[in-house]
Amino acid sequence: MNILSYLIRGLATGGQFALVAIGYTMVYGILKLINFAHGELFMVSGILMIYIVADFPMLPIWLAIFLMVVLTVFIGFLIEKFAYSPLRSAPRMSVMISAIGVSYLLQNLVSYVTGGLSKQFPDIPVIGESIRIFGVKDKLTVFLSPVIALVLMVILVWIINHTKFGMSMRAVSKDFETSQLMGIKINRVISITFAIGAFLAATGSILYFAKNTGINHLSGANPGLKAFIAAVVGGIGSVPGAVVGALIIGVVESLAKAFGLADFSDVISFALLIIILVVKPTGIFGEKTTEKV
Amino acid sequence: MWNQNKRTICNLLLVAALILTLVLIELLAPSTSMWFSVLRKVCTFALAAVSMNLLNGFTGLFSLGQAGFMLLGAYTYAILTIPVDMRSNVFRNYGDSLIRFQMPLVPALLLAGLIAAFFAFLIGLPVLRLKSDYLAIATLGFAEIVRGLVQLQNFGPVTNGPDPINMFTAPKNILVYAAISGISILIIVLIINSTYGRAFKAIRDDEIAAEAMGINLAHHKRLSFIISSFFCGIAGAMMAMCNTSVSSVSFTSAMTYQILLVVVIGGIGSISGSIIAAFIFYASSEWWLKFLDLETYTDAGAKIPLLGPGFRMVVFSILIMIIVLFFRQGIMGTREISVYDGILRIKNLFMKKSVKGGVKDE
Amino acid sequence: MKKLISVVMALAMTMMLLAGCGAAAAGGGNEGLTAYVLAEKGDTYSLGLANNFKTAFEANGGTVVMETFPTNTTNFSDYLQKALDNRADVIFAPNSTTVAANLLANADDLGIECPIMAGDTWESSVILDAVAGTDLEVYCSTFFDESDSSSTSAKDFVSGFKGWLNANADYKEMNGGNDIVAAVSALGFDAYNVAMTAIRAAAEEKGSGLTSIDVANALWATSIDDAVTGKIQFDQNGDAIKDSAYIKKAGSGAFEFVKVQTSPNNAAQGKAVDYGSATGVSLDTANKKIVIGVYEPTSGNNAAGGKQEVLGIYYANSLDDTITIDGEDYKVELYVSDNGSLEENAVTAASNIVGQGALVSLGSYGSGVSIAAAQTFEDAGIPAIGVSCTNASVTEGHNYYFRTCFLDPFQGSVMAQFAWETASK
Amino acid sequence: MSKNVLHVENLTMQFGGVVAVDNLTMDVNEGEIVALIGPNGAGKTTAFNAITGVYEPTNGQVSFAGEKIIENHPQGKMKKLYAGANADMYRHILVKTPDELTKLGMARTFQNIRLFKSMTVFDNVLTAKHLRRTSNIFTATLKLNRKEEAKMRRETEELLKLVDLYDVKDEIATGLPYGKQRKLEIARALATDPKLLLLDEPAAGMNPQETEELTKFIHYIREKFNLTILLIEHHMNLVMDISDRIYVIDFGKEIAEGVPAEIQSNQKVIDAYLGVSEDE
Repeated sequence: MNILSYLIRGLATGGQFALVAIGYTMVYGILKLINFAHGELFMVSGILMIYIVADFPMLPIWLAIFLMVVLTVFIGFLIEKFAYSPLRSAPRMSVMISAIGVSYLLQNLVSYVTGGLSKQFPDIPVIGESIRIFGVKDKLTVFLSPVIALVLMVILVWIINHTKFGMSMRAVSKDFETSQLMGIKINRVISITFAIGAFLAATGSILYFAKNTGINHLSGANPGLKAFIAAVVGGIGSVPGAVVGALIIGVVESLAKAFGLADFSDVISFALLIIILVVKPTGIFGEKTTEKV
Repeated sequence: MWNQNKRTICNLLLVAALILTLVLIELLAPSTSMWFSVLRKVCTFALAAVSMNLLNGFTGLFSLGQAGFMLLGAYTYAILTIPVDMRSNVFRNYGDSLIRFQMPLVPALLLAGLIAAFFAFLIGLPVLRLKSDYLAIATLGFAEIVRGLVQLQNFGPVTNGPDPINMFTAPKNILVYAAISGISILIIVLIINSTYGRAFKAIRDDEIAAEAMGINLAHHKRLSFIISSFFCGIAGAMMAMCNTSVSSVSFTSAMTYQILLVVVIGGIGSISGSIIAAFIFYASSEWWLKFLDLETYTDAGAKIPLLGPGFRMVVFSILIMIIVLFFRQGIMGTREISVYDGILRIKNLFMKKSVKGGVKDE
Repeated sequence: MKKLISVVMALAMTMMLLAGCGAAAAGGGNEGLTAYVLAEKGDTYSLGLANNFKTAFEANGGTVVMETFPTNTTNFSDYLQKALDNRADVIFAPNSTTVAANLLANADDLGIECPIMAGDTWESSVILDAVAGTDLEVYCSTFFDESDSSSTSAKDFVSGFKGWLNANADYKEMNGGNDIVAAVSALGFDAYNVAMTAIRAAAEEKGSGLTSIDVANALWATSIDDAVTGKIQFDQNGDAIKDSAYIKKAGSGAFEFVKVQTSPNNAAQGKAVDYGSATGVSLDTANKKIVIGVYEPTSGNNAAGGKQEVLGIYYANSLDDTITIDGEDYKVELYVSDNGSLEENAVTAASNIVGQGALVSLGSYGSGVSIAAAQTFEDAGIPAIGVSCTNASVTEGHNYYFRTCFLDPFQGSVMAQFAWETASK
Repeated sequence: MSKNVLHVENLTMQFGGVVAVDNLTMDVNEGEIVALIGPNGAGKTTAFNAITGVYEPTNGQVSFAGEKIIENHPQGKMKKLYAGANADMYRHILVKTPDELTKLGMARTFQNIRLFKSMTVFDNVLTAKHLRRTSNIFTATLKLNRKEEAKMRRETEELLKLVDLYDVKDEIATGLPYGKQRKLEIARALATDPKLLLLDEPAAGMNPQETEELTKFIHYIREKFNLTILLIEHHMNLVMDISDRIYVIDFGKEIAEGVPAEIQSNQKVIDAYLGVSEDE
């Protein structure tokens, strides 16, 4: 058995999920909202890419990618504006329900537009090339994904810890009202957070769909769920946590399949989730909070 | 006190009117009418929504495990009520069924609820310590695990593996569904109005204060979770009945979200709201809006734009978003339907003499 | 943190242990051919066909490694790696086209060289798109071959259907944007004609007093020799008596016919069952119309196949939409009810057809939804003609369900036989 | 000397490296009104929460009416970090949850009012009667506990009449004016039949007139219900008026104890409060 190939592919899946997981974790960190629509955004960005390339065949691929990323960020921004920001003062459950509604809407919309057919993601140069490393043959994206995820994580952590914007982000996540009093434009901070999340989802979708090229309206459900589990396992609210969690989930799932537990692969990640929640509810990197009485 | 009695009488009249309507539909509607399948589904999901409401709306525990408990109930019921001579046929891929007897409907229903409640008891111990979102995730995970396990071929002789189960007892009469659902909902209402119901609401309103008032959080949360799961299991059994076949693939998180949306549309914390919403939700999505899925041509032969497969769900999800965003309270908020108050309001509105008898307030 | 580490350790240990068992099990019997079978968890069609294939392949003396994946899986590399690890000579993956789109892309990445085979669902433009530009060797079994020149009805159908598709942009779009004739379209076409024949036969006998029960009775006696997909006659289960499957290979832009794989089927035409006192649906003499229900997934996972089936039915309806009963013309109208590829929608979707007063229902693509709707049609006394639902449970025990295609046990053994032959070369 | 109701011994509460309550020892005897005062951030509320089971204290012991209710000693990471005294004095770990303490007869109110916000005034109080129930979920659902339910309702009505809230009994609790909400919170605590009532800043946010009324009210309920009362308060007037004894803490440590007159003249207390402006 070639354990290495499972390990590499597990890390790759983990890396791709990590980019989605960061989106979950950042939105949760700032709004305490599980953005159920994030997986769907991931899927929509893949679908967008297909339509852009199909409808504007004269566009060079890098421009198509750029256009897709911009559109995805814009959609992420719109979702926040229309579905979440009106509910800023509403109970958390309402916002979560709104998120479920958005994901329902996106899925149905894509299903209507594509007619429920699986569409093929266009060939992406470079990362779509097939290579062989350590005897493992696969697309370059597989080997690159974990690296890209780690690099983006480092950049993001730096932004959060060392820039003015990062500081206001941390402030908003700690206390809405106080940061507003301190002159932070919280709506802007939240919008930018969503934009970053959408950007990462778009990046992740290129890496992911360059390999798993068939996309239909349900393609976001599984990566979304897994990325979300990853975010919780890593400690929701923590960016490095999301990445570590995603890598763990990716590797565990791959190894499970390697060891003949394929029939249980869906059960395993959820079991891991529940074990983590019970043992350490705030995840590996999560902070413990005490309620003020 | 007198007002209270009047209210009760009015509400009883409303229930009687509802029952009468159902009886009339059952007797008079042509057998091919959509009323039957829609009302069966409405009864089922009204109970599912009310049981979710007990947990989410009245106890403030955000659980998303409904699909899992419904699956347990549906499978328990279906497996237990297949006639003995049909068993080898249904379980043909796995030799034969391990269970060699058939249960009557009512005990099977109760057992469906009990199995779901038992699992709720088991996972309630660790999971209910978790706070809001984490609880939601953990229960969601539980539901997925249950589905993942039931689908395994290894359990074939018991669960029929991934293959659907059919041939079990599935009554057609909508009054049966109304009775099961009605009695269950009545019990839930009685619980909510009892001293335990007040304790649940206290936990929802303020956990810390509730604990300081001597309410044992762990005990009461678990109680609510178990009760809710019990009725969820029964709703699952009803779903098996109205679908005449059970397949584990139906019990996805999408189903939980659907139930949640019903609760939200009806109003979180309103029993009558959940029931009305279940009716509107399923009647429109499966019946009234069905025409949106059909490619329709005008008499002149021109195609009406947009209509086509999948369009119904788009319209439907937009409607849901509108409700979630602009009518956050849902249809009923936390209020309950009261015919008496309705009459009073109408009276005040027109300042005329009250109209006697069946004014419906919906 | 310590607890966490111990949990992870425990998990790892369990896996190691299980891996040990797995490796030991895989070690034995590497003599003959090995097939890797991959089915979707919880999918009746996929698992049923996979199991049938497994049984037949093992009966030949081969080794089968079978695994399942959860619904909505999009990355199949790890599963395919398993096939490589086991040195599979053939991969059998009877899944939906949605799965295939990714599975084939992943197979190409891993450099899979052995043939990949599947059942009837894979005869779709989705597969052609996925195979385009790769070296993959992909086969599927199907009900019909458009280049089959031996039968005139098939030839007429193919040219007629292509012309019809090309004349209508909407329909072409529904077909996946091309004019490839899918086998399910041909089956849909046949199913419609079977229904029409049965209604005419019932009308002959009962005149305007005919009910859907009479149609059901007539179906048992129906025999069409020159149907597009070959002779159609129902056996005692209500299944069309089929003895051959067409094997095709996905080439560039089209499916290439490989061979006809036959397996004797000695079933005799069934006798009408006793429908007792069921009343069924009567003919709509007031509006002078006959409704035929079309119970198909036009959305959801199986939408692609569902729509192609609907197209075949539409086309048949465009050629023949009037039945004369007692000297009066009745217009045949189709009522399409979308089951969304979901079992839980089956009953209401079928009830919608019942509510429209249909005399007979066609469909569905997908076995799970067909099984789930069987009881509803039975209760209403409406015969249903399954078009391409191949799972045995669809007709078994359901006296109102018929079907025009072959069954999974047949298809599974045919494919196992073909796989054996191909891999032995 | 009258019977001891609450005995707090060497109570220490440490968060990370911060010692919020440091080796606090205090006694409350039957029938007394005892106040716990101190400047802002002195650790009063933390002590309160440790006594009522909301927080697990790091070290120390608490007994209620002679029964030990809380005992703890530093464990795990805290073993190294612990900065308080008497680390080796206690061996057992016993932390009763707030609901168990309420059952024993300790009831409390909160600094920031915590009423059941969706419930009426009547239901707020009625809910507090839940803990003395004898019914179980089945008898309660099937209304077999009718007698008990009637009794609970009757007692609630009586209590509401006593505290002068009967006329607003059907209003939503959070719709009441502030002073009445305070009163309702106390009434709700009384509904649990406590021996010891713990009031966390009952006069916070009240004007002098309301404070005076509150003083009367506390006296009144003490007589009426035979209560022992422990309270935290900022309002010096109220504290001096009402208390039999006062404990003063600063930076978590007890700095003085005595009758109001002694405290008023205690130099340490004056120092502790000096420099702390009135409006803070």
